Amino acid sequence: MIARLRAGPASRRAIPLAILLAAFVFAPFFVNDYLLTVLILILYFAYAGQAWNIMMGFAGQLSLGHALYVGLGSYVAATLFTHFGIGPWLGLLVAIPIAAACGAVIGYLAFRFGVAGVYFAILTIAFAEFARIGFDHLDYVNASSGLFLPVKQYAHNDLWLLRGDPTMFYYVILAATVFAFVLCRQLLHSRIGYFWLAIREDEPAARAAGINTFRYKMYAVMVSAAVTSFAGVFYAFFYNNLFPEQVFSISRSIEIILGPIIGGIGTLFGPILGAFVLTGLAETLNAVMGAFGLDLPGAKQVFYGVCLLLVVLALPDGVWPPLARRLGLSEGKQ
Amino acid sequence: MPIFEMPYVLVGDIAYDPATHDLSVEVAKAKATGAEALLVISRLNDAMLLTRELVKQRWTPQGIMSLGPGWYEDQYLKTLGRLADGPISFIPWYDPHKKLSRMLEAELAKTHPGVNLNTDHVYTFEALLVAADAYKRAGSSDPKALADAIRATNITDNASVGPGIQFDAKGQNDKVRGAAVQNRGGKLVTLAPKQAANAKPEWPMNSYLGRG
Amino acid sequence: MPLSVYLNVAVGGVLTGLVYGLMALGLSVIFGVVRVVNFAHGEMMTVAMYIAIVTFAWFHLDPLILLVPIAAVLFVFGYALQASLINPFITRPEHSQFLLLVALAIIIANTLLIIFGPDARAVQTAYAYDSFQVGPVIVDAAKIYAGAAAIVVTVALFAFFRLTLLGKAIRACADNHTGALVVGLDVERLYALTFGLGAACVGAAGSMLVLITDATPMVGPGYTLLAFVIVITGGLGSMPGALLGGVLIGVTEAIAGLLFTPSAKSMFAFAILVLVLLFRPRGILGKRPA
Amino acid sequence: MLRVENLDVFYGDVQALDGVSLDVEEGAIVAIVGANGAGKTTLIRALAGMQRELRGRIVFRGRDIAGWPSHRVCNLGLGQVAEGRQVFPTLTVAENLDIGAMLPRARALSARNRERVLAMFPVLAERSRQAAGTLSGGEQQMLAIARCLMGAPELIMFDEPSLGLAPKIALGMLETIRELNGDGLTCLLVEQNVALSLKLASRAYVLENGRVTLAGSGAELLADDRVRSAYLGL
Repeated sequence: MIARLRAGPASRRAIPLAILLAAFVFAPFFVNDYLLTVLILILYFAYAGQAWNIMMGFAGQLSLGHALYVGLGSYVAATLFTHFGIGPWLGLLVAIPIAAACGAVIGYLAFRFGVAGVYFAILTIAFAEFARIGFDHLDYVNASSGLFLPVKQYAHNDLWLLRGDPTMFYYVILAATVFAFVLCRQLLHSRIGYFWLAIREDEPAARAAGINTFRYKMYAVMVSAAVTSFAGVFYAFFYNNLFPEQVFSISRSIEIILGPIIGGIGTLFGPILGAFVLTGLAETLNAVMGAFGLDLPGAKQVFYGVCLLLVVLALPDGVWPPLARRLGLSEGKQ
Repeated sequence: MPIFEMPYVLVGDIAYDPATHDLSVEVAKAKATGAEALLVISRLNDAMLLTRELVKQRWTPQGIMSLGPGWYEDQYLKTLGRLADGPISFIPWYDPHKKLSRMLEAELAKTHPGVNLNTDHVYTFEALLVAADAYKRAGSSDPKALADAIRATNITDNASVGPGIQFDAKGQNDKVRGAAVQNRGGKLVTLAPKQAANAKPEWPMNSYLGRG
Repeated sequence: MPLSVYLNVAVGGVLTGLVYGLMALGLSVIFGVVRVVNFAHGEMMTVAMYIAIVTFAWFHLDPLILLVPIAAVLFVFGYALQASLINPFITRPEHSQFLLLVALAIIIANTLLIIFGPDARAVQTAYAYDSFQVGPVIVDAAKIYAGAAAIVVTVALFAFFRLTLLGKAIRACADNHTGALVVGLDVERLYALTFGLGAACVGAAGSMLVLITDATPMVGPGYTLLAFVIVITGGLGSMPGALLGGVLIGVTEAIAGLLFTPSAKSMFAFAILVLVLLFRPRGILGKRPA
Repeated sequence: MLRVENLDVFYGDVQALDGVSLDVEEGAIVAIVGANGAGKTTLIRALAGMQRELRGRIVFRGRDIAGWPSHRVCNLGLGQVAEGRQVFPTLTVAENLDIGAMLPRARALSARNRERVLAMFPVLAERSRQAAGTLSGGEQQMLAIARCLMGAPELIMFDEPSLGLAPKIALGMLETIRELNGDGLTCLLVEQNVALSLKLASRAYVLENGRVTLAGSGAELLADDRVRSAYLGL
């Protein structure tokens, strides 16, 4: 199986992947501000979706509360910045262990006490909600009034402090997405990745085969949480304002999850494709409805919901696996 | 909680979740403090929920003073009927004695009967007034001339409370004054400032019991 | 604070908790039998609330009378939903079901938004502002009616599952899916029936809830979450567990709101959920899997 | 009464049954013999409408029921006593029997059938208010048979009825099958106790790797060397 994965379509995938990457690298030279913002949004969801996919797609642990890690990342980095002037990259070094530790606490409580499946999923929501209300009362981060990052006109882009124009943010999130892709690929093709897949497919069997399923599930949660926390750091510095009501809300978690599910759970490319499909769909709907003068509140979301419904009915495994088969780019047996 | 030099004691401070559907605990807690008056900051839905709970828990404070939206909105007055009477809102408002205010009231009554004139209407109207006035003085639609004209605005014949419309260096209209407005019989009467007042405050407010 | 305040708040918490419990019961019944988590639960209840509001506005019918027809409407809705969309998803993985129901939830909530707009709506019954005074305790009349109706509906449902052949057949499906196929039960139809019954619970709860609170098109997710918390606390799949969970959460939130700041009261509901999951992962009255 | 022609069943890429054909005459006891994994349970599941991805014909009482859902198959009179008994553990014994009689064909006969099965298995009458999950293995097997009989079947498929039972009780179980057959019920029997089932059977089939490799009367197969060495250890 290892041989098939490595020698199989991987090399054939390299060329289209390189073309795609080149297209992304040069995109800012050809698009207007609006499209650039959309691309940033797509890459943001692609990144967060990949992070979530590590936990669900690889190790089979359904988290419906990933907004928790986004929120922690953004609040930690933003607090360090506003209170102590510490920049986002150092902030990330603090955010990662905090997010991973929170993931570890949730994982420990769930996996030690036999909370699994639906129960585990709802436990993750509960923790995200807990954080939402908690931060709503934390005066140190301005509670429900929200935390604002100082916005000034910058003469030039400051990558170290992550202050600057959208093009800079675009390249940052692009680099992060590529990083996440490479990380996921390495993880999936390593020992830990095989153990995760074994757990996802049949946990009792994996345990019977001598895999310490508790430990590897813990790894999955912690890695996923740590990777997700950067999405939060980026969010804080890109949008410059944080409200517990928004960053920790269930709808944030759902937004993160939809992409990988639509794209194809457990695949490497699915989360990225899913982010494209979803954000592209939402923006296209915006444009179309705008063009027809239909700005009825809710109408766009109804169409969006119908599209989701059609995708899940027509493509139970997501968009990517059948597309990959057709293009001869399958990721091998996973 | 900041402490101000006030001849009143703040007996309690209750924060609630704006997403909540039930404010019975909040009202029970407020009632238990034995407070004489209620100072509220809430939105429309919460204002209605709070009022309903006050009625159900049979507590009429001497007064309800609102520092936010909700309590004076038409939807509040319409939904609650006679139970809407009593609360006093401290908000930007129009001066009912001014000529323009009376004209606006009359016009609104003709085109949209049953709708009370409020700050949104008046401010929208005054924005148009400022624009029209600036255009007249600038004598052209040249952006720079218009902007200069707007900066030089000095309108005394307006509708909102205060001496008129004039902008300071930051572009704020510093002539605007706040007002106190009380709900009475589905209408809004102005209690303060003195020159805009068209009614005396009803204090303490009528008990909710027996209003039906 | 005087004891009567605690008593007042606790009684209110119990009554509201009963209505929430009824709503959660629907979720519990559906999961217990069909093994699908209804992520559109809150949205289905919002539909029920709006039906009650509109019918009241047009015909001035009391929501307590409307309870039966609204439950029936939601039953048909739930039955059709299961028979058409959800049955093919029974054997699909959880995330696939999740996506299906989230899509449904988005469609329902935003359709309501298009029709009714974002403003809160309520019904103004003759007794909307009534309350009863018993000694030091003042109880909201609407809450008493709603709580009583929740008990009646739950007892009726309980009787249905214990006494009727159809109810026993549904329990049999939940008990042993293979066994149900072996004896020739029409499992898909029974699933649809179950989803219909779960939806009817939500319908009944929704038509009672408009007595207590307002509706906006976007309240759904909050209620879905509340239903999750309640059923997992009480024990997913246990009928008395849902009511018990509802009351427990209702009272906890009320008392926590009184003792601490009310804005953080739902944190205590989550705290209870976490504690229950840790010490009794199947809920207070839940059974361990065989 | 039941005729199977060229039945193929696939699980994904794996073929579990390959061109299986067999005949069950009215009033007969037909035994299916084979090693574990030969496809016996798959065959029963396919006949019962619980495995519906298949090719070929399954004709029962003149109708091709291939691909029918199980509830329609059962209602035509093709009953099943499944492997592992499959009782409803939290329902009482009486409720289990109620469920058995829910088939439209059996509803009107419910009271009479209940009397019959309780007379046959008096222990079930004693335990009628007890949860089925608390019964012993033998009692659960009786309940499974009784529940099946409540559906007024004309042919019952037994899948490993004596599995996991003490030898004496297992013998009793096979005796029960013989009695039922004596009352006119047609039986299709899959049983680990090959010797006994061949003695009971009027006709038998040997299933190997999803194919029928041998067929004949029970006595013929008992005498067959291949059967004797492979399944009887002689």
